[in-house]
Amino acid sequence: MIKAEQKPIDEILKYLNPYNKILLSGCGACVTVCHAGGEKEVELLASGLRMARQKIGKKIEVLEITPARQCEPEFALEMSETIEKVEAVLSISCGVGVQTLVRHFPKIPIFPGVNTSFLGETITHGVWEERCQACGNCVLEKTGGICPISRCAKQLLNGPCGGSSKGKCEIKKEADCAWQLIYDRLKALNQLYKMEEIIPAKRWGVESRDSGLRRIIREDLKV
Amino acid sequence: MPRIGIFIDTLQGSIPASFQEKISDYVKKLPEIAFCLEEENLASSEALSRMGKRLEAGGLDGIVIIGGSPKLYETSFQKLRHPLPLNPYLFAVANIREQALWLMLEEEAALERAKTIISKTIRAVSHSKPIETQSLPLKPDVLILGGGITGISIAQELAKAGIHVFLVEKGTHLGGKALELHRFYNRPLEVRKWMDEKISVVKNNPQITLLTQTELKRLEGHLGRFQAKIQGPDRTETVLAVSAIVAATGYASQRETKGIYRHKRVIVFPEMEKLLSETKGPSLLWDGKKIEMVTYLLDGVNEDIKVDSINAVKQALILQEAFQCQVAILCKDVKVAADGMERLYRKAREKGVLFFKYEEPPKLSIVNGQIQVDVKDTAAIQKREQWPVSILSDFVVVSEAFVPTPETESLSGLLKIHLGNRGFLMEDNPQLLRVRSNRRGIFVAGACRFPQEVSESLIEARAVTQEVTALLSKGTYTYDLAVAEVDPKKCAVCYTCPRLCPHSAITVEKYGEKNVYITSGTGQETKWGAAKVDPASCYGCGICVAECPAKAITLQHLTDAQIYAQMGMME
Amino acid sequence: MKAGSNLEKVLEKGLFAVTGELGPPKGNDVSVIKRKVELLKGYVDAVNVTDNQTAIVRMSSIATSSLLIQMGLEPVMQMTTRDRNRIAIQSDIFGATALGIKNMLCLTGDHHTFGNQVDAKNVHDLDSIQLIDCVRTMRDQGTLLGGEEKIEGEIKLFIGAAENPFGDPFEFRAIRLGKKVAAGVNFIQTQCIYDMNRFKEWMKMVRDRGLHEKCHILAGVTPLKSGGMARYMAKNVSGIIIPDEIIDRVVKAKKPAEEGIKICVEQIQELREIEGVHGVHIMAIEWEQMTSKITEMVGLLPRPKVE
Amino acid sequence: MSAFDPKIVAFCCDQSGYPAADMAGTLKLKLPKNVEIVRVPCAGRIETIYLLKALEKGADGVLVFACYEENCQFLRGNLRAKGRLSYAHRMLEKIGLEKERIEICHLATNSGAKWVETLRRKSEQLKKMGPNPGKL
Repeated sequence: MIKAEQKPIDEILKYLNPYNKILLSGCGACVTVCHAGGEKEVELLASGLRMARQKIGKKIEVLEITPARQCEPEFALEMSETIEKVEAVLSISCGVGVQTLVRHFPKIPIFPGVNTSFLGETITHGVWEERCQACGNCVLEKTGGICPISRCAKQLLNGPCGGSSKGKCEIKKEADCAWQLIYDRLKALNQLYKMEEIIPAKRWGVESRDSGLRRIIREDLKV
Repeated sequence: MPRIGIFIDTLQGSIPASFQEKISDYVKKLPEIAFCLEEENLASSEALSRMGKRLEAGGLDGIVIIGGSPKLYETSFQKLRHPLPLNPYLFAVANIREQALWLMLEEEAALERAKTIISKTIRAVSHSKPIETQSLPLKPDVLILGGGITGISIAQELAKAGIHVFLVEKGTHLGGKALELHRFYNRPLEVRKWMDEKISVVKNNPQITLLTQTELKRLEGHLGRFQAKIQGPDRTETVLAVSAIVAATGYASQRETKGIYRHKRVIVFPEMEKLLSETKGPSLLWDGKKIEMVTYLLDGVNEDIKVDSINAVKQALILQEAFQCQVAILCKDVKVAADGMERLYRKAREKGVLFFKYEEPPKLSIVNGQIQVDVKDTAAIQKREQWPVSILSDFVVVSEAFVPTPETESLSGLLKIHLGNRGFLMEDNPQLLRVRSNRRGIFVAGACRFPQEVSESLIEARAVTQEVTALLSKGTYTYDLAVAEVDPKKCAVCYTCPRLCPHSAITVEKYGEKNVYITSGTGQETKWGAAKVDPASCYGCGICVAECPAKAITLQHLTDAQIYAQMGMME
Repeated sequence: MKAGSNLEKVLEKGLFAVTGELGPPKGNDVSVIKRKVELLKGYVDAVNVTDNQTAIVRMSSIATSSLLIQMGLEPVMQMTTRDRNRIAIQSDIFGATALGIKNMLCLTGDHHTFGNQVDAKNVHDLDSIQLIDCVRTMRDQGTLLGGEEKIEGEIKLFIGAAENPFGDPFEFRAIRLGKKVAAGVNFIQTQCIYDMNRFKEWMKMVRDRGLHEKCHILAGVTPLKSGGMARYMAKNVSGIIIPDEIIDRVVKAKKPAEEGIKICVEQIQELREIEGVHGVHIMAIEWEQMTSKITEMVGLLPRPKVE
Repeated sequence: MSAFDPKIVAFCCDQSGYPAADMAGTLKLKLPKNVEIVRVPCAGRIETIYLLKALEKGADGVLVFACYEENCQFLRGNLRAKGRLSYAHRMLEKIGLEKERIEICHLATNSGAKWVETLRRKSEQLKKMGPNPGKL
């Protein structure tokens, strides 16, 4: 799922400076799971903002809300009554949720409170790691189910670079070399032949993330 | 406006009458107050019956006791076991003695402080809800994992108490590590005979279902409703429904195999036991030659475990007495903290067993086909000086490292119980609850917890037997719902709480019948995956409540509102 | 002949080739290049011109290579996929060949976070193997990558690549070379070799796959300047293995630099004996003056004039 | 004008801090006047928001009395509390409040003197620091 990290509160305070009444909105989905923007974080950030502004003698009123999922229009619209009461919204959902609000509330400034970091998995409690860059053209079949686009610093498609040493990446020494993992796994699955084939240049520009705004349109589902 | 009854307890005069009067005056003016009564010793049974009578009249939302520490009342109420006609969670204590009267220099300050405490307590109790008690039927069925001496003994004892036992052993036969022993250090019997008897009792007891070549594959449920899936010899799987589980899976040993440790004259304890059991004659022969000098080298590994010390002294006595060998025992410390060991140690010294204490590890070398042991003895002489000794030995007996069995880690995962630092299964509290695991209904005993000697395992087996019998004898387990509860609608299924629960009381479940989540508008039932706290397994610590990122968990007897009231920060 | 470069001719004749390395200046000071060219000219068959190596910004490899040609020293233009997408790569190849560059080394490149522009957005549109395939397509098919668009003119390049027998997983390293050969590589320069046993083991795997007959392998060497450098490289540079005895030799030597040169010479002599090694690539980084000394000591001088 | 008397919220774990408070009473040790005692079953129950809310709603300082590390009845409740404190500290630093306003003290049931001493010291420290400028 989406992993995010809260922005430093001093950065948030800077752009909230002109406002005296805001809505702080969390999200009950991904950012709750990674402890960045659930109801708990909403409470904490709200309290911090109030104290910070009290300290500089510029009180701020912070309303709190946490819809189940901020990226669905219905959930966003449910918030409209509350949003109309405030001068600005601080959203600690992912960048998607922020933009859902932006789309539906053209007159109210919406600010992000988290940095949307990556699509990743939980390694242990409190440790998350990137697993997918949503390139739109999955190569996992060729690479033993381990993604070199998200896990190799050079996004190599044809095996490790010369910096792979004892299973680790030379760029981030604490990280496993993705291609060592791929090699080990394909070897265990008796599919090393997959690493002998040359994977041709990836089509980044046509159906991938460098093609401009990507959309999925399902004619069968459209209403 | 809630109606609150007040009892002021003067605690046999430790709250002075003048102070108490001022308190009474203050309390009586408060709008919520239904009545205010004074007692000299509220924890006495007479006072409690008076309280009971007063409460029977009903019409109250809560009671505040103004007096000493709540701990005082909690223990004495429990001791008196006085059934009161009001839910115990509607009581709150305003501790004005320890927290106001005794902690303040001036009476005026103490009075002000007492008033604050009382008003906070009244607020807190107004937020209290009655909490129900539930009970859970407990069938007398227990699963024991491990057919070593600990498991066998527990099975035998539980069967005697009328409890049915599934005794699951992964190997083909019962007995475990104890079968490596020839003699006990503290009883005259031969281990084999003694064990055979015990094993045959277990095999023939109709209360014991013996399952060898069987392993635990999966465990679901909690105390009283464990569902243990086991796999038998021909990969057949069965689900056993049991009320409690005992892990008694023992330990493993690892032999050092590098360098001189490969030499045939360097042996380990079980090999010496075997040699002693197989030799009849007046002298110990090996390769056709008489064994005259045996050196024991202890504390190279297992430094804080006493098993090797016990066995070394035991074997040394046999070697000296029955086979006229000279024995030397090299150690960092002689460990005699076992029943009868002090006596045995003294006897060994009297019989001429030599003891050397070392700090630097002794050196082993091969001299004329024998093993020479060089040690700097630190025991006999003055501090800081070391006395070099060389012992040319026919045998050097060394320790094996005691380690968790290879399955220990996966077992801890299956049972959801903790592993200690060294990878052995961990008890809940080493001082008090040695055989309880962190999960209610799961016990750990014997060497899977810590490598130990047979006699110690037997003591732990007895302790487990008592615990399990006490738990199951009533046929039910009664508990308050003063526990954490998840609101499935708010739960984001992030797995924070199951990961952090110290008692593994939380699982992610599909809510079906109860706690049904209705999708708005459709009226259809949706099975909602959410975390669920098993109330019989929850200890009410509140860790999950504090960590939940969705604020989906409530601690029934200590809600946010009650905490804010205590903080004096309710709006 | 693929491109008719001097390096290609030397190798095709079966002579033991020598290549050197030249790092362009961190600016536009041509005198730096001139000085380095003087140190190398006549002692090597061609010289690699690095492409912003270790992601430190330097004069472009194409421009430097072009200057080298003017100064009479044959360049091997290095090109990384770190900073260019396939549009820039192919455009640069047009330009480079137009300027008379005949050798090209296809690399992925050191990660940009090692360099002096750590906040850069890296490209990695292609990896080194895909780059080889791209150049080969341009040269042999006369089309752009994708195989449809015809190129005006002819691309003549002797295609090289790097390989590191000391990276992991070791067993994959020969397979990876095989992929480069399949993609169309003509010569290979290896990472610097100190662990001779591991290199020989790798060469055996290479020969077992017959790869030494499909491309020329130039063994990489770097003389050690000091004990500190040896220790630093062994500890901190991933993909370089320096055995303890070599570190010891340099550390204990009275004149470490001389000992370093001596070791390097011994290594080249040993490498020459290995079947399938067709040349040596001397990477005397910021120590270019040693290239002549080393080649002389090994007896690789004078360099042949091949027509 | 009365002198500034800092208000402290003292969270007390039922396994250590609360019995220590009782012990302090029994020993008749003298406590600063303005201390609110909150009894919790385990330091693990103390949510980060309680630490912040205490300051926001009027306290000048917060003390968490927890069991010694490795001595938690619930295995790691005290460690969770420590983690939450570090979160609160980070936030206070970023908003320009002194992180010393929130502190954890590890003690045992019999540490009555330590309990009082810690509160006295905190009270003195807060007097020097002045009132919490973040309280509403």
